[in-house]
Amino acid sequence: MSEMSVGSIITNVEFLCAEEAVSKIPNKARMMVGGFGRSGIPEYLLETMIETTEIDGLTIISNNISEGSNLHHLFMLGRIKKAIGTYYTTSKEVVKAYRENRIEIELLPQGTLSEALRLGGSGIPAFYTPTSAGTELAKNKESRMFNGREYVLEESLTAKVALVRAHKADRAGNLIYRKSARNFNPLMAMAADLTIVEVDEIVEMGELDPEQIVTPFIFVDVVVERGREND
Amino acid sequence: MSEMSVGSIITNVEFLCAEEAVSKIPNKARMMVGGFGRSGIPEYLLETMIETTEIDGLTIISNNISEGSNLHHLFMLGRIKKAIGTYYTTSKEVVKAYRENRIEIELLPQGTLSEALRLGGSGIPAFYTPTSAGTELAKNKESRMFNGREYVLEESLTAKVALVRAHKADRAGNLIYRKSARNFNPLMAMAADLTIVEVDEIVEMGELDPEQIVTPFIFVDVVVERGREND
Amino acid sequence: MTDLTVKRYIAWRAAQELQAGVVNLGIGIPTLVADYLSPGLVTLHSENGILGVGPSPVPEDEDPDLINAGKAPVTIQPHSSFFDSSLSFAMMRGGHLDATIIGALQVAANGDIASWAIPGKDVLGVGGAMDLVVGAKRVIVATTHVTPKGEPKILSKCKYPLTAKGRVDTIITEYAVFKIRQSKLYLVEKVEEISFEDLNQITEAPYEIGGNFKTVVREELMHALS
Amino acid sequence: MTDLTVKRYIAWRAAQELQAGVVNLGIGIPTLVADYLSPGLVTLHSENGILGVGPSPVPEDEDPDLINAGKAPVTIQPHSSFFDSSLSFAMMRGGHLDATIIGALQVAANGDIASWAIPGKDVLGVGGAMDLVVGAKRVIVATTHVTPKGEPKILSKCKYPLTAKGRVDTIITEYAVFKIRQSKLYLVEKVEEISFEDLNQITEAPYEIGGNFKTVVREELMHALS
Repeated sequence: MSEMSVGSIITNVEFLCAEEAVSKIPNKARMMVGGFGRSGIPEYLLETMIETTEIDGLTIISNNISEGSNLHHLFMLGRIKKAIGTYYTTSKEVVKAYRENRIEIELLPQGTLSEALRLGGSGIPAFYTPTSAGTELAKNKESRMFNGREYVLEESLTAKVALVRAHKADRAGNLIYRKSARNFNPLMAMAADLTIVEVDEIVEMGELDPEQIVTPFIFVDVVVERGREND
Repeated sequence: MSEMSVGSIITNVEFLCAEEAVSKIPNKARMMVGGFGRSGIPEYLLETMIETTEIDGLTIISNNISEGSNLHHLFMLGRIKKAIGTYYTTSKEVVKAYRENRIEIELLPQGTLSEALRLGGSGIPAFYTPTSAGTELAKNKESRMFNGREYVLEESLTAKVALVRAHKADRAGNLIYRKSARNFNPLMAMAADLTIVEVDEIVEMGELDPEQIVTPFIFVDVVVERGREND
Repeated sequence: MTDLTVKRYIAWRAAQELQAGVVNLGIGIPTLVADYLSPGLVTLHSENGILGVGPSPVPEDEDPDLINAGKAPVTIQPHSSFFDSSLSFAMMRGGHLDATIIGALQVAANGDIASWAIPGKDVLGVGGAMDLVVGAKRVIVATTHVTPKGEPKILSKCKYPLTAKGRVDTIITEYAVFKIRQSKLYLVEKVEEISFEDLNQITEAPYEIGGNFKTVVREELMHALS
Repeated sequence: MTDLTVKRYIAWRAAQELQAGVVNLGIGIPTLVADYLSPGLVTLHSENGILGVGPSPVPEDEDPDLINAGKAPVTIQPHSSFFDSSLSFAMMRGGHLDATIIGALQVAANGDIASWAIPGKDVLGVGGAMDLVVGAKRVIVATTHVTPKGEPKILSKCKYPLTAKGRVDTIITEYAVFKIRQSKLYLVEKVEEISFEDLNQITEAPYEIGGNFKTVVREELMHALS
């Protein structure tokens, strides 16, 4: 292999406008959505999806469905069939929909969710965790003793699509995040067949420190710059 | 809580000279040692341990025992009783010692080793991996089908001590690494009761970018600056 | 004593349990603990990926990308780091946190804790509580002694769904401090303002008097506090 | 044909299988593949924690902290990143690598591969081979057709301990290219320099002729290569 200039490197990552990106999401998809609270949610992708597609029947894997977010908007439009996450109590509308059987909810402890995502992206299908052992959440789950302590068998999570919020991408598709907006985003990026990322800014290759890249481009499929009509 | 100046923050991390640091290692300890090839090995800590202690009967968890390293020196002194790792074929002396029953060896696939370390430090005692399923390495291990594919149950790894090589530490004990010397080091830092780290340089708090810290100080017990007699 | 004064006393008393180390504070009374911790000696962990949480910012410095687990804007400190949720819960589950201070609906004499669900109500939120309680080296429950309706919260057995079994180390209320050792409850501190008779009335769980038992005068402590 | 020429031909032919994507190259012949990959279109992964491995440095630029999985000094590229071994193997095991090109001691018609141990000898090294073979989207074996002693390596069943079961997609030797589909071996390319009779003699495994079978002239290809 010979030395090459920056411009001559091309990866499999696509750089698209939001509308093109979300058009790749299949209907009734199982889809991961990053974010904790209102921080690190891919709002621009969700907004574009709401406005430009008719996708519904979604299964959403996300820590919660925050009121005021576009994920909540998507839910209010009746386009979410099932939610897998840790905390839905804060949205009265989600609680109401659950009582009226309009949404199915699968509740996981937050540490189980985060590890299930990371291991889902790592080819590990299941793991034992001490969390929830002996509680109602483990009622229908296998458990097993290791060194005299009880652990619950949890299956890892994968999905067709992940919508991810990052801070910057380089032209290869490498990602860095910003402060506590990182949360579940790098884990979901690893765990989906189609990882679509929204970023504040796209920079040239070489501008991100190789020691500092959090998500190497191998986990990324599509990058969208926020508010950019086309690339 | 009020605003505070840099100097007023104190963590539980100790800053010691190498001799004080290695004096904390118990005899016959189960000990992790970072490094891949000759890169990222805590050579200074190992050298100090060889010269200033009589610790022996060690169980070493390390990818390999590289010829020319102080870990190999420790082995040649007969102070390693058992080795858990992935690749020992490159050292004729290790192979010879194994044949003469002078060392016990437990062989793991490298991906199993790395995940067992990370999960060992994460409170997950066991996990299923596709790696080695149907091979001799899985002969005495449980296996189980998930979605029609066979997976092997592997137990995670923890240890009394980890000797870790990093590039820089700040005065809180946060760590960054250098290039491919990172390898197993951040994983081992998480997985031991006593994590002793050797660094090229200790910097003030605030000098490491909070986005760039690879090992937060919570995983670190002792930091030693290479070649520094005392602190 | 106002509700807030009670809460502040409990928070202050809980803070006295922590000399140094890394702590995760739950929502409610535990959030107030931050105000009373030794500055610079205790580092706060937030499960959404921050080690070294600083105080609340002035409004003009608020950053939507810098919030704590309670979704409130925070700041960072010179030794802070950011990481993903997986590493954050590795810290918790892996036993790396020195302590957590959390609220509870019910605590049992054997260390069981119930803090996330009420029987008969929909259970739609668990968050990070289970990992926190299962993983922290020391679980300190900071709670009012009884519910708003006056029902005991310290019980011989939890009636609500458990968060974790046998993990509570210390219980701190406005009237007392209990330690749990080998699944047994010990009273180690009582405020002079309550009699043993009254304390027994609001404490359903049986307890023994701990070896280092002492009585404190809450009014004096609160005076020093304000 | 010298040994090196044979090896270079195999490496060149293997490189033709890869138009773009991320690839991990094993030790031996696969290492040579790097010389023939489309510049800029294929990114190399190294299991010790590098994505975007560049060419060997000039001696004065060697850095002991920048080596590949074969422990040789390397360089990085403008899109490179460093990470720990756990994330590196997550890439492999999690199915994120487009392909791996590796050597083998034996390959079976059903896609089984044996590459790490010989019966009767001490088994003291496995490294990352098992994770690589189990995880890469496509496993391409690049090997001489027979052992140095002239024994067939493409067998109806592996006799040596397996690295993984049923994972091989393509086999490339100096004489032929085979594809494995639904546990069956198909010959898709043969060099004109060997007759079917001779090929059958050194190929213990039964095979069928693939739909797109073609014959190539190795001498011509090698001429273009040099």
